[in-house]
Amino acid sequence: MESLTLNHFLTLSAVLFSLGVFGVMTRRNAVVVLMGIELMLNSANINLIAFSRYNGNMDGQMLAIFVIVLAAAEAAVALAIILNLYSNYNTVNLDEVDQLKE
Amino acid sequence: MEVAIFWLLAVIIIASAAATVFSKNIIYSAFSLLFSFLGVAGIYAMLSADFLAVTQIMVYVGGILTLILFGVMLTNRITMMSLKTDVFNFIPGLTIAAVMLAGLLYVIWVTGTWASDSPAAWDTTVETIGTLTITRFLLPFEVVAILLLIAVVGASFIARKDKQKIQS
Amino acid sequence: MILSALIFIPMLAALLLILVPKEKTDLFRWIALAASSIQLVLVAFLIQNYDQSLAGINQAETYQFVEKFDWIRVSAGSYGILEITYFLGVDGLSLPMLILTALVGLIGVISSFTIDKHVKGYFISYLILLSAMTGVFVALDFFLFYLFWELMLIPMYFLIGIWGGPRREYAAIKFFLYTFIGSLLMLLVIIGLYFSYVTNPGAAPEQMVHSFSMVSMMNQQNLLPGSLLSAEHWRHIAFLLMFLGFAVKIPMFPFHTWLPDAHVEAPTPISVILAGVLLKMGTYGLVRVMMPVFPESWLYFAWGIGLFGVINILYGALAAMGQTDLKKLIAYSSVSHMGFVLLGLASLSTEGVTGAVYQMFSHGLISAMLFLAVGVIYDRAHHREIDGFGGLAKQMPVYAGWTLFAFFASLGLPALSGFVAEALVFMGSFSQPVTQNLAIVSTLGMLITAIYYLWTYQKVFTGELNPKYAGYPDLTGRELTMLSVLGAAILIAGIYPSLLTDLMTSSVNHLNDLVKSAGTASAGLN
Amino acid sequence: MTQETLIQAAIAVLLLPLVSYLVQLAAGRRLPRQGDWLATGFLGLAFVLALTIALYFLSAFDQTLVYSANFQWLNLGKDWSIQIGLKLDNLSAVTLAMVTLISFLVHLFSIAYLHDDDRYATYFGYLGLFTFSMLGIVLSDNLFSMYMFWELVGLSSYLLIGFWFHKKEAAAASTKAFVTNRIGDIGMWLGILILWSQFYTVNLDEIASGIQNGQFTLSTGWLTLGGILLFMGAVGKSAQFPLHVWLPDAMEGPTPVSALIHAATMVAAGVYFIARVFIILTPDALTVIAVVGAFTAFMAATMALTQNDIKRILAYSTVSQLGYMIMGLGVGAYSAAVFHLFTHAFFKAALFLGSGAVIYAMHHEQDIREMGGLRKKLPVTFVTYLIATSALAGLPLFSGFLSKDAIIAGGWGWASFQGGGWYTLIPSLGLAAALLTAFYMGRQVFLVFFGEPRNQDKFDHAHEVPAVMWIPLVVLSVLSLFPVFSLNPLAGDSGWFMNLIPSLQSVVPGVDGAARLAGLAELTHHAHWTTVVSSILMTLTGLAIAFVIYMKKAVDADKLAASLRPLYLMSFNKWYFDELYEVTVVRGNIVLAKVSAFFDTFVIDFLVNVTGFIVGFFGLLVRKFQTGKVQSYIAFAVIGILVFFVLKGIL
Repeated sequence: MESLTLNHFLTLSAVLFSLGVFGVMTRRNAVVVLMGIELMLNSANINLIAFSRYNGNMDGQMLAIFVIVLAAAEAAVALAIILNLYSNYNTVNLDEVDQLKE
Repeated sequence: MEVAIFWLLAVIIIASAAATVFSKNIIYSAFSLLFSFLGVAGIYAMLSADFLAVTQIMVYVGGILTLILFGVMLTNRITMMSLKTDVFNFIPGLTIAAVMLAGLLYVIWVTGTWASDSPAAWDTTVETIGTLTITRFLLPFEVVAILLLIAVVGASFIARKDKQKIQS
Repeated sequence: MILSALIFIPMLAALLLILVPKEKTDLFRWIALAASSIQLVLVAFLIQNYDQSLAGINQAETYQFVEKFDWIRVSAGSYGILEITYFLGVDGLSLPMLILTALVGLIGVISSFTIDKHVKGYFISYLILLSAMTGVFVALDFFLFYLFWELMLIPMYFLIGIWGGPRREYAAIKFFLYTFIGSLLMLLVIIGLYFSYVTNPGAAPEQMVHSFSMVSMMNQQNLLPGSLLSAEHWRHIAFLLMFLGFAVKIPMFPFHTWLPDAHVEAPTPISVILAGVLLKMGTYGLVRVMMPVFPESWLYFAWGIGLFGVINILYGALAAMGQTDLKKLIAYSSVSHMGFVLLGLASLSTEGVTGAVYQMFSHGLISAMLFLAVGVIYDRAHHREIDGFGGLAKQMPVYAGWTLFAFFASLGLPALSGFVAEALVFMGSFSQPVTQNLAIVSTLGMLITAIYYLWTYQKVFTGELNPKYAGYPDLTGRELTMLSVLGAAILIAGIYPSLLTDLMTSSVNHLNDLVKSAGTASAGLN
Repeated sequence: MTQETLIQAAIAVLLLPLVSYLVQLAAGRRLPRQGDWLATGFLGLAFVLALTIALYFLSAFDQTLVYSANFQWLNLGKDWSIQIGLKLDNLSAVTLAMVTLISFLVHLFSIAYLHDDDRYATYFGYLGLFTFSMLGIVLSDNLFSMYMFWELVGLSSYLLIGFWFHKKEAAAASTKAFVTNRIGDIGMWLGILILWSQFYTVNLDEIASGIQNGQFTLSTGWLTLGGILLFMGAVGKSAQFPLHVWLPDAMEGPTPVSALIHAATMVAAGVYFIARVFIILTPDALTVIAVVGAFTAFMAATMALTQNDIKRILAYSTVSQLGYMIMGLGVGAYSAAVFHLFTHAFFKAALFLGSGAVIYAMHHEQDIREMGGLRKKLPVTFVTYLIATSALAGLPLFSGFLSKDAIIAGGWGWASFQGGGWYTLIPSLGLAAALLTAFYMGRQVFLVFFGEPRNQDKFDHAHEVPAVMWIPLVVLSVLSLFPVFSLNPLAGDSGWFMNLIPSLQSVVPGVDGAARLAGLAELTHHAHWTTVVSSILMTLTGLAIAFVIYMKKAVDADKLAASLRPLYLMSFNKWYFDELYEVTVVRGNIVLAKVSAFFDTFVIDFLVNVTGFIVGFFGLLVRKFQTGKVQSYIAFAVIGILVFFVLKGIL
């Protein structure tokens, strides 16, 4: 068995990202969509850290920290929006919320 | 050994992520997401990002996931409503995701030109990160801090029940 | 700082108006009047201190009252240094336009005294419009120029769309979209120019300063070798795109149809501004930008430009003859008269270009007067159907006299400014082989113009008085003031044109030489 | 008198009428008597000054005496500039006196004629403007200011013809006059442009010397074209065929205005202008001018035969007489033509003012069939009218004979100089017109002043006009007598006028000007006596026919008309020119205008709106993608990114 290369991590991250994209695009429930977004952010972080590790440069890790912080902020705001949505529309199914069309 | 751990973690991450995305029950989704997050934390540790691994567990598992669960609870009354949620646009979504994956893999394996040698691992990154945070990345750090504050205030403002609406 | 003052005094007045409570309608009027009077005084000061011997055009050091500050300066690595400057200046081409703007702007304020709907918003928009127009005429940095150019659109949109006639929304949107598309094309070329010119040719790539300064773009040695606009065909394409942007504003056939609609719907003072100043921005763009920046393309397309000028003249005049609405008639006559500007500029002779600039000035005054005159009768009768009047000269002799004055000024009667301009354009275009044939055809315009104005006068003012209009009062003092001020200006400009031509002669000659020499230089290269 | 004094006096003469105009317009209504005394006084002063100038030139009697002054009107920083100035020579000096005199008399006449008009003050203002414009043409030493004043003449004629604008016909006539003139002006302007583009000067003397020195680089054909184009201006102003149609309609203006237009100001301007540019006209251009002039003289005379409006007859006679002058210039009889301009000015002013007096006395009746026997009621008018008619008809002992005879003699001389043949048609047409002139003038006088009153009621109320009206008539009729111009009643060329203003020598390259001048003079001299005899014969024949028909009633006029019905109708309907123009030019113009307006709204604007709709349609199409569902937006974003990367990979 050969040793690990950068490509292994990148592949993992790619698969994770694609799963996230799929989730975001196909799920009705806004909360699950949010989960998909978190998956995508995680995959991005994997990339950042992997590059950081293989280039011997800390900048990637720093960036990953900021991504995590932003993810937290994003999750908080997004959930607040979902709650608001729920109280206004009584649903969190995104296909029923299409006021943006007008 | 290392390789084996990697594959194990990879299987955990991908399987639980798939479960999150494909599961019909929202509670299952949330819990499989937990495993996914933990797996990613393991990957971080493997990449000698110990600080980040811990942060990942604390923030994602301890914070974000809890938030999500709250979201699930508050928006799906278990007693009244099915927790099941279905999938729509399955085929187009799958196609796009597949094309995307193919594209990414193509880039990674065929056109990627980055070095794949592995320099020596860091012992611990906490001290370096601490130094960098208050030196080179001070401004982004401050900005992010403010952003977080704004997000907290904004989130509570948005989620707040409209008093007038309650009255009416 | 006088130019900045000139630009921003109306804007400051607009800010002041925001603070004034909505009910004090008189206060709005007087503040606007004061702002625009100050502008006129400042312009008088400019004329007083203007040195006629300095040419301007492509020599930054011979512009006068220059204000130049770095605004944005970014180092972009191998792209060089990106620079935007706050660069204002006056030369012989912009000074006549400033006089026109200040004068017509003031008349417009006086004419706006009758507006009684949302007075506050009206005057704020009006003052911003005034600022933007002034800015266009003094900006020497392309970025600034474009900024003012676009800034002008917004208040204009509201002024037509809120205070206009029954189809105001249609007209406002048409006006906005048309000019906006034009200015987008312009923006495209501006960016192309920006990356193709540097102010310090020969410097190392990192040290090259890309600037929006028009003046540096007028000097072809600043062209970056190998850049997009150093290729001749790209220059021609860029020229045409930008020309289109200005052509919409002139407006040149076939892009003129927004003008009649806008005029018909706009309230009187806005029509005055629109015809008096706004249209001149298009032709000002031609002399300020197109001719010095693209001299070889100008020479290449000169005949075509002249041809469109002639089409404007004849087609506009014929279309004017076919109108039944007074305002539309005058709008089409504007189309016709702006054709003379194109023809004069295409001739590239001293007389022709002087005539063109003179026509810009003179048409500004004359069309302002015409629209005021139409406004007078519209205020009383609330319609503008040419066939619906008759015999008004009996009832309103003073008004009839001033209208006849305006009509004759517009049809090019000697001793009035329109004649000087048209005569110079004819002289210039006839003496140049390129445009000689066009000049001959365009003289027919003189005839058609005479026919439609005199027919209109005949239908509206002569014959037996239509009893519906008995009892209409003649001109009020305010109306008489506006008409007589403009009339006096037209008369003075017509009797002794040297007053104005002396201001612009050195610039016009320099511009001419610049275009011609660049044309021969590029011919030598090929 | 020094040169400065003369120039200053000339400027004063020029500006006095303008001052009168401005004063009348600004304050006329508030002045006592609405300022008529002021306007008339200004003109009187101008006349005195002009007469002084003219007398100075007369006393010097030097054919080459020229005073001029100019200033720089426009300098565009090149090696040329537009200089505007005035030139005093024998021609302009005497014309100045003539114009101011007639204008002064017209002012005087108008005091009574328009005394109860609403816009009395404005009227005098307009007269001032009209005189000012004409004086400007007379004094100009350059084409540019001449053109400017030329157009101002158009403006003032517009104002005065349409003075009674509440009459529809007056308003239409004024428009017609201005527009018709504009057609001619365009030609003139193009002619000026041709000269300008060659010499970069508008000064007439400089142009002439430029042509003489061969600086005209284009072919002679261009010079001929330029000359014909300049002539077009005169065709418009002097009402030559084919632009003569405005003049009869211009009779809608007040009668004194007609006198001013027809005698001194407007129509004279065309002839004066051709006289000014005479030396640069090529022989070909002159031939065209001669043909147009002769044809106009004849055509207008035939039109005058059957008119019944007293003023219209005079109007056509003016057109006809102007044709003579133009023909005279065309055949090279320069001084004869200018001479005719003068004599005609006096007797035609007398005729118009006389007809005004008749109309005034008859309470605005203009139809000569309603008049008759008026010689008893209006003795002064009758005598003066008779003198002026005799001058117009070309009877010996009157001024008209001298000048008309000189022109026809010039015509014969020119015809034989050109080699006879078809060229003799020109003087023949002139002779024929002389016969017709005698006939229609005879008809008019017999119908108006002789015979029995045909409208007893109006006749009874008629009475002699007041002094301010008949004094001008007397002055003008005295000036229509032969001794004023020449002591020999049969030869104008022995008089002072034709010696003061001799014929000019052409400067056109390729033409031996001196030889041409001498040849023409020689041949004209030969033709003199035959012309005298033949033209007297023609005039007497014409008068005799009129006498037989309208005095003796030996032949019934109506029956004669019926037997020559096609010819009668042709004449009565003015050769159907108005109808022809109405159908072609006017209708064509309106149709073109309507088509343009239609095209603009329904084609160009339609295309603009279609563009809008197309964009809107795409908008609708694209709107389908705007489902409002967040996820589809994300899908599109992802697709976009993918496409971008694929393209990036391919390229």
